[in-house]
Amino acid sequence: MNILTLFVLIPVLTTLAIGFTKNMKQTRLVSAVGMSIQLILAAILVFMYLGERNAGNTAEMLFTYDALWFPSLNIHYAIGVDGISVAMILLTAIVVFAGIFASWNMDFLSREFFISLILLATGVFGFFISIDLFTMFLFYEVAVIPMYLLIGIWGSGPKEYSAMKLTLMLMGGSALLMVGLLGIYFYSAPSGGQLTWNLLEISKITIPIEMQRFLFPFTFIGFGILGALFPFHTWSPDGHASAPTAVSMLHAGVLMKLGGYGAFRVAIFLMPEAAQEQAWIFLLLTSISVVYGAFGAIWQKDLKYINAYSSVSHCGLVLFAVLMMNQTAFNGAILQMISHGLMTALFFALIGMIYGRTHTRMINEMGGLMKVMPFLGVVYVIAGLASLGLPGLSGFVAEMTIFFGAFQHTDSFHRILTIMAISSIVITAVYILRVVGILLLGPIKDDHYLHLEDAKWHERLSTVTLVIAIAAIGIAPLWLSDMINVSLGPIVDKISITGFQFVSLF
Amino acid sequence: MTGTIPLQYFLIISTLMFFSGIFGFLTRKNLITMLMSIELILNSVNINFVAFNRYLYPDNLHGHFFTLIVIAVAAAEAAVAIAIIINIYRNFRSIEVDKVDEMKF
Amino acid sequence: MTINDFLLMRHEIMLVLIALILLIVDLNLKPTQKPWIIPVAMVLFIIHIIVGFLPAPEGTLFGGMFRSTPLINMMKNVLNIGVFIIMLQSYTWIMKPENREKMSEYFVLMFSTLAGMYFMISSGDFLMFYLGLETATIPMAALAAYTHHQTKSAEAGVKLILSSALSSGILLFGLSLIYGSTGSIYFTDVAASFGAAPMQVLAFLFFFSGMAFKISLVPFHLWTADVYEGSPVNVTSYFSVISKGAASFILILILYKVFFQLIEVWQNVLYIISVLTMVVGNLFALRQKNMKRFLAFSSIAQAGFILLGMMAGSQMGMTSVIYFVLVYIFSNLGAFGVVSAIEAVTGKVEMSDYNGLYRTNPRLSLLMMLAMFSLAGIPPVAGFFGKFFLFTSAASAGYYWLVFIAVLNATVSLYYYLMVVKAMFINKSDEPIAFFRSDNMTRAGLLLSAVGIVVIGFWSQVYEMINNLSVGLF
Amino acid sequence: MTDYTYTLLIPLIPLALFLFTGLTGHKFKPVVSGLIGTTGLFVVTILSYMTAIRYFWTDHVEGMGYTSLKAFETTWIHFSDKLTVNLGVLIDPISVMMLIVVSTVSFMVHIYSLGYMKGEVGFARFFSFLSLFTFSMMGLVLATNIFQMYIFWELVGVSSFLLIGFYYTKPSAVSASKKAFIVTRFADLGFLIGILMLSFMTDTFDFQTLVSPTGPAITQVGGAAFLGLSGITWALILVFMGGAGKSAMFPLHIWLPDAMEGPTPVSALIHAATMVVAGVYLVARLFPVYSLAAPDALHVVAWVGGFSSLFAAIIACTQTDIKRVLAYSTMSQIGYMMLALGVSGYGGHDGLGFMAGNFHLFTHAMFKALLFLGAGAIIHAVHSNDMKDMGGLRKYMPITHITFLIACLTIAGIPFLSGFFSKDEILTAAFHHNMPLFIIEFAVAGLTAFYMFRLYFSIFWGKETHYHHTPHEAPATMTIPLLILAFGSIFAGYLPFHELVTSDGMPFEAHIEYAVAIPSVLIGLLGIAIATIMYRKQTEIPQRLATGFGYFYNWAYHKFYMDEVYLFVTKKIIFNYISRPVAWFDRHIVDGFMNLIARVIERSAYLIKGFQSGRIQQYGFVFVSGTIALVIIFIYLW
Repeated sequence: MNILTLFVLIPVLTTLAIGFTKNMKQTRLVSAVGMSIQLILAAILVFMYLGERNAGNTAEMLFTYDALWFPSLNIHYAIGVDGISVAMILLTAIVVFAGIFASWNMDFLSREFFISLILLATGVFGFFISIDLFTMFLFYEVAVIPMYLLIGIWGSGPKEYSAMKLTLMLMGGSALLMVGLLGIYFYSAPSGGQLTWNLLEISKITIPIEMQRFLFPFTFIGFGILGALFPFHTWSPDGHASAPTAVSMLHAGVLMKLGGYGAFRVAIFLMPEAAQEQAWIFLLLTSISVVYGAFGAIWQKDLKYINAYSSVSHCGLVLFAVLMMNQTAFNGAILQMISHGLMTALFFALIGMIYGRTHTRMINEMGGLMKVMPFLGVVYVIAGLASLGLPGLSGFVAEMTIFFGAFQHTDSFHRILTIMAISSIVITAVYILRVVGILLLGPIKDDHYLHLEDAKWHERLSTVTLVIAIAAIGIAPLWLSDMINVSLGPIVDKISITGFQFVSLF
Repeated sequence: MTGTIPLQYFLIISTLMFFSGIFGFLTRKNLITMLMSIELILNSVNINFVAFNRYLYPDNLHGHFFTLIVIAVAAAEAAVAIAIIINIYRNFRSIEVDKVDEMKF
Repeated sequence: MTINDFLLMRHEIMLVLIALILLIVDLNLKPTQKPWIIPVAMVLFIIHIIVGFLPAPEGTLFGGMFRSTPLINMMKNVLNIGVFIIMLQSYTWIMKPENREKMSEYFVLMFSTLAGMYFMISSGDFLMFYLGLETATIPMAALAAYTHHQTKSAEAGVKLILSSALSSGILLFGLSLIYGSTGSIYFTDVAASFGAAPMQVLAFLFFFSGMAFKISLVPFHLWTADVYEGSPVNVTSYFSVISKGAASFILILILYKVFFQLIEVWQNVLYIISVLTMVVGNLFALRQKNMKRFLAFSSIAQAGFILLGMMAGSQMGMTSVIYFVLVYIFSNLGAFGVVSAIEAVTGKVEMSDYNGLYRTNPRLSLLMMLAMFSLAGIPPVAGFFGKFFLFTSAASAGYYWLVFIAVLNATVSLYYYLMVVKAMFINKSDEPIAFFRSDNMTRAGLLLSAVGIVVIGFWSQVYEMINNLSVGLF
Repeated sequence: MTDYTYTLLIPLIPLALFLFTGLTGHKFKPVVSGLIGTTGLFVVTILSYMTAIRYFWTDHVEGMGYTSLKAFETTWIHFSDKLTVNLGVLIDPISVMMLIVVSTVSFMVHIYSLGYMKGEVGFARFFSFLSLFTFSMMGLVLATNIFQMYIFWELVGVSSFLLIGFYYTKPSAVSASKKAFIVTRFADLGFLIGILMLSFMTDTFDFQTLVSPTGPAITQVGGAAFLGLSGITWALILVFMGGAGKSAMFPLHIWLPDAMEGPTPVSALIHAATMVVAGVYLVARLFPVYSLAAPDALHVVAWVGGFSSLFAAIIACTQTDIKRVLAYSTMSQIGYMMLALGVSGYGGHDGLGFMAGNFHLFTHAMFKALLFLGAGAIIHAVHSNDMKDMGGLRKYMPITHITFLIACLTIAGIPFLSGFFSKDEILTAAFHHNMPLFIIEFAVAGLTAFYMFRLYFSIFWGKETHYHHTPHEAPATMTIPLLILAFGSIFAGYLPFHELVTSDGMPFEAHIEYAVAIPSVLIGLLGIAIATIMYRKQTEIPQRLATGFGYFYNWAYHKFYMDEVYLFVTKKIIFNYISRPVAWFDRHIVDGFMNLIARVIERSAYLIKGFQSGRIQQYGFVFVSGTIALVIIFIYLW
């Protein structure tokens, strides 16, 4: 039994097990157990992976397993991981684990809730392990659809509207994606021979350039919509605002990462020439969304909206780095995905916990919470510092790597955009401190906040897990970035052998 | 006597019948009349078949067979149609086609 | 006739026999014993299905008027399964007192239309094709008007019979021109001597619009919604699944076998028509409040997707179309099954009646959700695979923009499918449909379709089998 | 060369203290964590002094220059195959000097806080933050490469943020901390970009490589010229921007006065002695690069420093909040240091300014910490920051009085006190290299003496305010540090800096130039005299002067309206004119477009519903016209 298959199998089995549970207690117990196993498994996978690498295994993908599924279309169930996907899997496992505990008291239709939550996770895990474009796409949509029910049933506010909007926009994205993938498939063997969906095999050939010009935008935007690419990001604020805690955590934490990962793994990796030609368009868009999201966040009143916009900004940074197309920037992009996944999940968890106590998310209705709930307050500050890029926390490492990667382009076009992106860290500081100042510090706004109690054990567990992860990456990033770097090697080679130069405006 | 009347005449006639049948189907208000215009269409087809067969492909009889079948089927169709129309009359107390628009949009 | 001949046209013979037997049995039954018809019909039909799966030889009868190949045989098997599910699902409805005494007619009519379709599918020349077509259509009108005391049903009947008469008239005119231009009505001869002369294009277009009427493609679809709404639910599901499926089978067969010279033309025709069909079907479906009407329009939109597969003009296209129809049968029957079960018990067909259904009838709602997702093409249920392969074959012919339009339409369709899910799972209701247990027959039918929806997608052997059979075409 | 690895403990002990008291502080009695912290700092101080003595004397071979050495280094992350970030410990004259400064002051402040913060809520939190700060500052000081410096630079910033906002229920404190963080953050933006450019041009972060006269930064002055300045110059100017932010140079100084919202020990530690001089330290670190590769950047440093010192001194004369006066005087003194570096040359006696700057940094740390702690004691006694509420305190709190006086004399540059020596060196350097700046500084010397004694007199002499409860001398925990620091500020000046801390590590001869020293002393005395006249007794002169200067006085009193300018930029421009439109645009245009699509689809669905009229003949008509349309398209149009 291939270890990677377990990553899909365990969640599925968990959902089945949940189907037989009687009440909320059993349900949450079962799902907690299942996801803890998943987390342990992810940790094991990391060690196995590093072990293999240290043993000198230089294959591009490890633990590969390949089963022919639809022979006539050459569709395989092909799985395998490299450092990047291992990192993403670890991230997912952590966030899901934290999410389960964050929604510990979900008493309304709890069985259905946990089932759909874990289904979503299944899709994400499957997406990260698969190296066959078809299965990748399949898992991608599996991950997207449960969102509708999760938001629509357990959400708050204009939940039907947000859920529908989110689902339709993401499905519109997958519409673009499908065209892109089909195109890639039918040009996966330009010199005759068997067409294939397999990432690695396609990466060995070069898709005809005029085809790339046509397909790249489809693929990139298709993934970009999930990655909150300006101007296709508007599903994210509403969706996050209406979603229940755990769902926002998973969605911003891992689901949006599917976009960045796919854009990198499929769009850039398979169509580097077109990417290099068209990069400047998308660079403009992404650098806009970096600054724009940050500025948008300054004005918001609703905690979730603030965080949603900051997600737009940070995910914009991911795509921005991906488009810079050099090893450092790629590394930064991956690190940024991970760090943003962790800290935004932490944010949403905290927001959910605060909301559960104060029953409002409007920052101007709250104040001085630090005094009544010090634990949550402190953790919130830590999350804030992480997201404004404080050294010692994950955000800093990622952003710095991205900036150093982006700065390697000497033409003024890239320089200007890079400096734009860098300047976002100040704006980030502004809105983070604004929130911290209004929400946590200062005198207590409302007297009946005085008898609110601090975090419960499960809330502490869920948040502390994330905090530890964030700090671990922030303090000792070397192992992670090296793990990613090694896997980036072949990708960068594939991209750099193409003799194109960046098309720049200046 | 073949050749005295060229094929085109038949075709013109049949085409005229065909379109007048369609015209009738689209304009007449009485269900029975509409059925009759359908018959008109079918007969134009029959003329086509027979004429083609007789003039162009005298050595086989596909056209004739087809015509016979069409006539038979037309009869069956008419039977069922009229039965349904009677049923309509029972339900609507009229066989005006415009009355029959309970379900729309 | 030899056993081989029987094997060649076993479906048709069996069906005709079953119909006759049922009539005879019906004659000798007192009104109180009428329900005996059902087991008889069931048993006979099961036998029929089993026989259908016997090894299928390839050959022709009646001097090429009738032909059968493993592929065709398999199409018929697919349809058989669908019909069987429908029979199961219609149990509650048919047992209603007002339908009891004429329940045999229901089966007889259904079987005779089915026989007609089978003749149509395995027709080797246009005469047999036309015969099959009419044999399929005329009883169908009777089925539509089955509950003749209801005005809606009567209206449905008259609308169907008249417009189908018109369409077959036009189709016939096309046939006559084909005959005039080629001198033969045998598919093989026609295919051999058929070019792209204006008259032949004209003939083809007339013929095509006749067929488009059957598959209810825009703008030849207008009868669909009314007939679907007016007819009894199970008849509606029969229309929307079986007759549509059969019609698409025969259309793709004829397009590939007879009009292959015209491929340039009909690919473009299909391009236009499919875009129209998807868009208009979706736009109409958006507004519908009545479940039957809603499903009618959704099935119109689905027909638009089927065309994408046909356009490939290759083995892949053939495979994807058959596979999609199979998937579509299960998905749509799942949906119709739920609708008919609910209508038979409570008589409610409005979408608003489904509010809060999940609280009272979780199983039904889950099946409905599966069916909706499958129709919308959401993984991991079968619909996703069906749609994906259709798009794949369309893309294989280079129609990337068409695929794009299609997927966008799929997104729009997702909207209204989700509206149903929303009604059942999210909306609150003051008086939701009370909990009820339908009888075992219906439940078996629902179960079958549910299994189909879930399994067929992952079970790649199905697709591969179809694919291997479609080889025979070229 | 012997082993200095143990210096790793100097930053690590405070880190351990921070984690320990931070996580478990609330478990046991507050004072415990205070004592733990103080003892920990004691150890650190011992280590620092040991290091200094070993480095400067025991391990030092006579006649040789002081070389920099890496006591420890480890890889933190690889940015690319060329750029690697290390964390390590760098030992060289300035870092050792800073070790002394930081550990001493920090230790003093710890002791002092034991008394000052007694009974405050969050006593443990306070000490853990102090340890955090000490850790970050040590890391900054000992950084082996510029990126490590940036890392700890940020950490220092955040710990200052935490300490300023220590009274987090007080809105003014919160906003002050926010302001401090954001302004410095903005400056750090420049720093970061500077680092990016520098590392891009030189492919290294490492200080030793950067500053070595044969290093890439200096030999190949890379980077395309932009606006007439070379790339390296721009890089260094941007780096200096970061330094200016931390060191509160004009125009990035506005956070410093507000930062006085923090507890007074914090002001003494962070905003007087250690963190604020980080900018000076940064420039000193990169000094060879500045002076050899980018003299233009060095001029910028000099002028910014000079102007800030004047600007601050003028404002200081008008403030009435004693901590703010001290804050501005800090700013002015740092201006001195910057200027000293700015006018310095590289190597030998040219490097006088470099030496003087560091020297002044050292002495200033002593007496300014002393002043702040003294002010703390006074506030502790009077419960007010405003000198209007004070007067005649000398008889109530003698020790404070004496130490404060010493400090004032020191800063006024009275001979034989430490301030005299360092300031004199600076003036000499300026005198030799840049006459206009010398004149400015000369004036500032007078101003300094004036406002310091204005402060002194209006606190300890002047009118006899009667206090509702008689103020009393501070407890021993607070007075002992005062005495120690007073000792430091008297005798620190006798250290042979010109032998220890020089631009190229080589000792050189420095002697007092009377041509500079005497006038500066005189103007200092003059300033004192004026202050004595005006403030020793209650007089009308200040009032009349204020009205006499009129507008100018008001401007100075309102700090030349800098805060208002900043407020305008942030509140008005960013919030109202950028952020709000962006939010609106996002909701109404971008999102509106998405909703528009949906609405269009829905509308069209209603528009076309007429086709389904329910009438058979209309259906037939559509059917036939459809067929005909196809025929037309494919027979005639194709």
